[in-house]
Amino acid sequence: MADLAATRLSDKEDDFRPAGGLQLAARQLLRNPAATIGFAVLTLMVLAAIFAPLISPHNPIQIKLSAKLQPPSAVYWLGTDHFGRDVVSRLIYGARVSLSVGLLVILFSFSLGVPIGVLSGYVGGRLDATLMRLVDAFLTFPPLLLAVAIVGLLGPDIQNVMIALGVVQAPVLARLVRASTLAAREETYVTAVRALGASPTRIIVGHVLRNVLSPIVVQLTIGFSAAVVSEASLSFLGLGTQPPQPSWGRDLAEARRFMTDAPWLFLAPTLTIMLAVLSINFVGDGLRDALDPRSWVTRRRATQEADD
Amino acid sequence: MLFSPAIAQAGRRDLRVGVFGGDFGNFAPVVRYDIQGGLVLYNIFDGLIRIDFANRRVIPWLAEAWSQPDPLTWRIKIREGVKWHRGYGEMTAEDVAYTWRYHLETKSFQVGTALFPIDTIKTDGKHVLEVKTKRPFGPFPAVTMGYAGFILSEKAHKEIGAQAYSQKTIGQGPFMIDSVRGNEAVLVKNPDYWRPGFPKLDRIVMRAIPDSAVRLQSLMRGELDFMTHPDPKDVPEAKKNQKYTTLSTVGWNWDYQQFNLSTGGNEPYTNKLVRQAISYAIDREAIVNEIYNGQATITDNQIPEGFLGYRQPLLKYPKNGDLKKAQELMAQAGVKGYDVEVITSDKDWLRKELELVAAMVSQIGINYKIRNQDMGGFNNLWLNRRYQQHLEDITLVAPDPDATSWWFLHSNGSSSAYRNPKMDALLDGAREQIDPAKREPMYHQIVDMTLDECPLIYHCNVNFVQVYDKRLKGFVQTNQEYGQFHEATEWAS
Amino acid sequence: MALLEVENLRTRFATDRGVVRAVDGVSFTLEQGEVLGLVGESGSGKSVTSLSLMRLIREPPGKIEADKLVFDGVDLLKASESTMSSLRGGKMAMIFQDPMRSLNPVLTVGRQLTETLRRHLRLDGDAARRRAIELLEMVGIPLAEKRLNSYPHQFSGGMRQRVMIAIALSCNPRLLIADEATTALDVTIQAQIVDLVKRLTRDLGTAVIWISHDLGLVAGLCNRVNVMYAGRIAETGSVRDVFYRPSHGYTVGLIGCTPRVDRVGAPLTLIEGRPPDLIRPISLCPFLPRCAVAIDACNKTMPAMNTIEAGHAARCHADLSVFHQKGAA
Amino acid sequence: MNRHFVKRLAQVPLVMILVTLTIFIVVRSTPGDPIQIMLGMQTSPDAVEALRKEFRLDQPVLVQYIYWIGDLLRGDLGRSIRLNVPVSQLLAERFPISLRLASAAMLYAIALSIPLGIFAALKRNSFIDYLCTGFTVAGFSIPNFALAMILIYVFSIQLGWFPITGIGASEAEGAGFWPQISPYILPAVALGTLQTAVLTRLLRSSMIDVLSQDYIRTARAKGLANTTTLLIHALKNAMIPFVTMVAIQFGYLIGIQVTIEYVFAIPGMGSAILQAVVTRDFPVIQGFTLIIATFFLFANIVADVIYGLLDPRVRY
Amino acid sequence: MTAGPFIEVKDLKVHFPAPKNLFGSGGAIKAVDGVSFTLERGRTLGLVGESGCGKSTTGYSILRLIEPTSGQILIEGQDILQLPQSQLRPLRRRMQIIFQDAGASLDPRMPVGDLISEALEIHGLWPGADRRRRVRKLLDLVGLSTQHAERYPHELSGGQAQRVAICRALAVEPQLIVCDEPVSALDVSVQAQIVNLLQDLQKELNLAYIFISHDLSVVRHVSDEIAVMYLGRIVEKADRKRIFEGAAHPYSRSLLSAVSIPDPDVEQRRRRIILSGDLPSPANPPSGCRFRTRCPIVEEDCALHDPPTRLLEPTHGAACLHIQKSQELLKWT
Repeated sequence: MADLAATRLSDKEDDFRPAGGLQLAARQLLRNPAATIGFAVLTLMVLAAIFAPLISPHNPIQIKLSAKLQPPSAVYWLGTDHFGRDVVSRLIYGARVSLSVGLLVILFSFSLGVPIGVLSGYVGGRLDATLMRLVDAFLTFPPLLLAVAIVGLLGPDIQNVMIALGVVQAPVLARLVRASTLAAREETYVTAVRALGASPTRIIVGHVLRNVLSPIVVQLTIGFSAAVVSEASLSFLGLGTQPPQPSWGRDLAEARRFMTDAPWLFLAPTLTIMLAVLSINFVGDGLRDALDPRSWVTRRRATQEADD
Repeated sequence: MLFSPAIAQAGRRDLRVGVFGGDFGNFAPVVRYDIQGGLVLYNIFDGLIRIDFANRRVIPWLAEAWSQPDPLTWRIKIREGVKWHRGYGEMTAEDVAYTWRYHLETKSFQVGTALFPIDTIKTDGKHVLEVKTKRPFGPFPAVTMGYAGFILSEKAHKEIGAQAYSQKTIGQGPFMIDSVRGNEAVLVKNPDYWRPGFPKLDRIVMRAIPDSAVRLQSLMRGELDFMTHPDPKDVPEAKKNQKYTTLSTVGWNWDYQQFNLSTGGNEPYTNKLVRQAISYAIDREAIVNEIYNGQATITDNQIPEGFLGYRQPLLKYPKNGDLKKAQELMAQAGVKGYDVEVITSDKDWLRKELELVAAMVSQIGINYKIRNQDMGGFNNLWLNRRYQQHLEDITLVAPDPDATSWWFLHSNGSSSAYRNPKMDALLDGAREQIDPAKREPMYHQIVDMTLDECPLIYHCNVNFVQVYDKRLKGFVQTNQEYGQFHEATEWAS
Repeated sequence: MALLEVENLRTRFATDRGVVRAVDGVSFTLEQGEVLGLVGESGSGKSVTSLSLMRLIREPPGKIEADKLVFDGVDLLKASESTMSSLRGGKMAMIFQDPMRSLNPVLTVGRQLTETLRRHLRLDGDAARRRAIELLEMVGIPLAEKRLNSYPHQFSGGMRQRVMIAIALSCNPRLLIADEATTALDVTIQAQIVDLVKRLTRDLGTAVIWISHDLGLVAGLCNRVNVMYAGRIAETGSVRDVFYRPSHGYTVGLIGCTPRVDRVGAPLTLIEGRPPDLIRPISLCPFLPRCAVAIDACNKTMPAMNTIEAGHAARCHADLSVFHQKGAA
Repeated sequence: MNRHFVKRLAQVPLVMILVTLTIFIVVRSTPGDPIQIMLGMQTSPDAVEALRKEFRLDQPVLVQYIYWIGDLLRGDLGRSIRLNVPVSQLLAERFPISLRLASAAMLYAIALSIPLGIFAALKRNSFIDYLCTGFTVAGFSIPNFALAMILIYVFSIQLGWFPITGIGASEAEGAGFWPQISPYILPAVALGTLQTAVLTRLLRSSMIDVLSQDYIRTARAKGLANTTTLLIHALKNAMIPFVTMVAIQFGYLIGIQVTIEYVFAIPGMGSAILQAVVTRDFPVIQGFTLIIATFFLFANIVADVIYGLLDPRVRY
Repeated sequence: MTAGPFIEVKDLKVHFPAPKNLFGSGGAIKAVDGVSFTLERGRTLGLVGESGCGKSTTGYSILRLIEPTSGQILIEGQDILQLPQSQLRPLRRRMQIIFQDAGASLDPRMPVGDLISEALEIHGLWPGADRRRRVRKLLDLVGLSTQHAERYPHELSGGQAQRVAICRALAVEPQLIVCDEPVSALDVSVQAQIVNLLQDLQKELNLAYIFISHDLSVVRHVSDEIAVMYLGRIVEKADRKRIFEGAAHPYSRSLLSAVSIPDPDVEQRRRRIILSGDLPSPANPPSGCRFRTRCPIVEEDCALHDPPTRLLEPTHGAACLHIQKSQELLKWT
């Protein structure tokens, strides 16, 4: 008969508060090189956007016709535009627009898409059917044209651009969250918690939402990059951000005329947008793996065998 | 290569024209048309009068002659032997009466601009028309016969129906509409055109290409023979290119700022000293060089060269502005600096001009908050006078100073945001004065008052530029954006 | 000459946590028509051994070495990929554990049968179809002709395993490897399949390597048994040697903790702890930390494979005759 | 399978009503009156009034919606306020062009993503894998009009291989194969690059998943030659999600051509809607957006049908 | 022993609506079609049968994790089927469940310590500081140490994961635990450890178990009384000694004959009863006796009426018309 009061219980009363899930996810994320680089680039861009006044070499709005269309030089690292404004400074300030467009689109589609997705996924039945038909209706709407229509009709200032892009991304997220919630609801651990007598809210918030996070994060990164690129397209069509606020999209749109005579003007915003989208995608991929608990390693891993 | 220009030159009788914009709107002259529509209209219709651009005179065309038995009556002799396209018979005075009555009944866009003075229209036989005006109207030939100069064929209009007429338009000009699809309009030679020997070409294909750089590149690659509105920065390079002719003529248009003075509010710019200060702060030459790369001419008033009442481009404000004077005026007005919202439409060269102007006026403390609207949004705010200031450009068709002032300065002018009884009296008086010698000083007074009051500040007249294959001969350029007549264009043998 | 000779087979996998020695020196021979049982718990290396024989291990990250690996006169180590692929499904065949996932869901059963026949026996068209129908009837699938065009998801678990067997035996293989072939099936269906395999392999004279964690199954089916632990053979012998005269601590433990439906009430003797991590090198008997019958020698040296009696050997220092039963139960 | 298909079809009318409602609300909640905008500067108030009545703009919004739906059911999409031309005629001119461009772009995407996806999956986590995925992600991140500009500069101006404009030109009608096809190539590449990224990533992950399946191991255990195993067994499974995604992406393609149409002067659906939005030409906005939404909806349903056809588990 | 059984199940039925295909009504899948039994505290009832026989569904529906169609579930006399969810939740403390795939029954994103304290939190047990001490006690009870508390489910072996699941169940101090194939996915050695742990816990905490498995050897080892199920019905129920020697129902005997015995001589000399064919579809079970389509001793009358349970002894019943013939003919030892 196995002796019940086995003496293997270690005496030291150490606190067994383990590293939280997010800490482990972060540790895992940093192990993925592409994601780390992406993360670094993004933080750099965010810092540049926040501290733009401090770090930008020149005033981005100041028109200096004498310095018009100068190639990259010591003074102007990436040259100047058709009004003699420094390209680097405009990219730094431009980050404010493009990144905030991306960020607000994420917030907007998250706050709209996730509740609808979770609700219709978990509750199901008629509510699910009606919500999904509404989502279908918006999903069938051609994304860029919906954005063009909203911006064109409500006026081209920033928040309208964001509303437009947010509205376009929300149904995609809602669809995805609903699918993940449906899958999560069938998981054994949800049945187990129900058996323990947990209330539906505890189940949704405590278990379903946390395990639905990973697909949401990936879709948000895709949404972010789509927003940055869409802002550029809208500016190209003349519906984007308002002068004098520099934005990557508008600078790219205005630089296309000089593609042959001042290529740096065209390449700088293009490469910046690509860099931003690439890094957000690598971070997204990295997060998808990092948020998967199977990749978490608590610090005690090495000693695992010892105490068996 | 797709359309290589190497097709045998001598015999070529077709022309491929690249225009800006997205598509070709409607071609019925009784329904408002945009610029691309106008380019087609001016080649499928002959007007009652035509403008002799060389010495800025109105010359009789389908209206062979006209007389004014008394200040209120005009008798117009319609040219005989002019046939409508596609066998719709000969053009008669009845057609002109029908057209103008149609305009008046449907209250079309031309009523406000050209037909407002008309009281009664009567035909006197097949080819004479007698029009009575409510009040004497001097610029009748230029404005009424100019703006509303395109006449419908009554028979065709009734048979085809007003709607279909927009696309299957029947004119009597050198070319006929063959087909309109997507961004392309195809015109073919009108076999029974009343002027023998014209047109020299059998077929014109017009294609709307929105991006100016792409339009020029298409020309250079041989996909087009003729293109308009190149990007100003590419014009010097085009001029140097041996294979192409580049024409750049001063256009009857201008870029201008307008203040909304109709609200009766007390914004700082309601003080005319502030407006004058702004005009002094503007470096018009910088605008011409930076925005139009030299393809424009400076001006500070509304009467272009060759118009009745024209004196010289810069009457009061120096070409590079006068910052000191501007700062003095601001001090005089007791205005240190203020914010104002300035709207403009979606033309990207105008948006850049506004950014430049905003930089200039910031030197006297005025902060222009720019709002770029799309065309629909802009018109909505502009026509309903829901704006503080705006920057826009305007193109004019009739070579008469009335058309350049009345609408903008008269208290019930459709685009005016200015109320000044003295100005109204001057404008109406000049309009009704028949004798050009007496009208000229009246317009000098109007211009001087505009320069002083500054309800509008004029920047420049933008040139119309066309680039086309050097082997094309006979194309006559005009100061009008629509005025691209191709009846004389032909491939040199 | 034995059908299959395996000497010191070692299969390792490079993982980010280190090199996993899944099979760490396995030697055995298999005669024609013999049924060999490979018994052991998960991680014992029994499946990896069979996959190594068929060279179905992806190299890298896997790596197969051996002093001798000869099947029917062919040196499997040096054989080219084309030779191996003509062997697989031809002279050597294999059936796997999960019938639900071992058949391609988008190809008809007939197609998956005839493609094997075409590959190895150059049968095609009608000849292949007819043979396929015969095979399905052989494994006891009713209305074989009609079922030829059905898809795997239209068959029950048992039926699908029968199809797998038909495919495996289609080219009359010299060796059939069954890797936990009935674990996923219900008991009554399992009995049917075991009975079928026993009958067919006896009729065709096919040698069988039956891999399973179920001692009862091996007891009923095999003539010889290799008990595997931590990638090595702990004990080998005839099925009666191993069951009635277990001579390795692990074998004793295993038999002790397996419940028997015909004996009730006797408490199960426990084996504490968990199988070892195959990454760290082992200097002593891998079962030592969990062994209830260890003696001093076990803490000193690595036990060699010593023979208990002809054909029966165990890699254990202890004398476990106390557990030996007198003759049959 | 048919039960599932019928259920999907049954949803269509409901979704369509919601779509028309959304379009209508978005369009009609606009500042700016199309008539006034169209008539422009020299309009007299009663001229505006006359035209408003003709286009029923003077009536309450709901009534206008019901009229629109009524006309819709009779197949009358209304008339463009600006062009004075029936919307259906505009559609007849522009939809085929957008469709051809979408198909060209999708062909390019498929032709590129199949080899890339399979190759990246086979050589997983190797240098080639990173190369393929890197290329596709780059395609994903560059705004398509910037790519278009670069393509024009390199392939039309410098190398002169392809024309810049020319889609929809009547000249090209009877001028043989190349003049008809060549104007589609650069726009298709510019438009299709995003789809290539999406499809390559999808095919790579579904190939990796299929290659790890037990039935692939069984195929190899049956001694099938590597190529046949790979192609027949693996691809047939991996293609199911791929083909479904192709259908869905094709639905999207129509809606995102605006910028490409602008650069290459293509008289497609996108530029017509943009033009209509800018001039508040409601009938055109409503008509075109409805058609694009319907096209997208049916692309989704076709995707379901294809899924059913390819995967026997759904069919039987 | 309290008076009367802890749980009494009367004529429990669980029917799922079959997917209606286009052409006809689908009828209902009768997963559980009239199951009755009683169970006292401290005793174990074994539910054994092949996949599709409804044993797991029975287990789930007793805890109303799947809502039964009809029948009664009396917990100390109170029928919990009538209770609304809100009133049922506090009652859930008294009946718990552990699953076959223990790893999947633990939220992957929560460390073991939290998983256990969550159970206490739900019912407000051991609030404040002594909750951590209680968790440590529970971990010890199932043979785990505080080091395990910090690990995430994917870092646990199968055996360890099942121990955590048991620990979580014990946290709410249940009286009954439904064990749904608790050891089927484990290796034999680990299986034995868990089986012993369950038996020790039963003795110490006077727990009632409903032990569900397809493995007759394990069920017989663990259970006091065994019920053999086939296609949603209990075909035979007896104590574990009787079920072996005196199995009456032909299906029970076939099942026993199919189970392998780890003893070469015994196993090789045994006579097998090999059932033909596959399990019929639960959507429309065969008329009369459900087993008749696969029964080796089927007679005409088997198709006519559904055999009632005949009691051979007070605690041994079997639902077959020809028990005599079954016991004589179907030899399996």
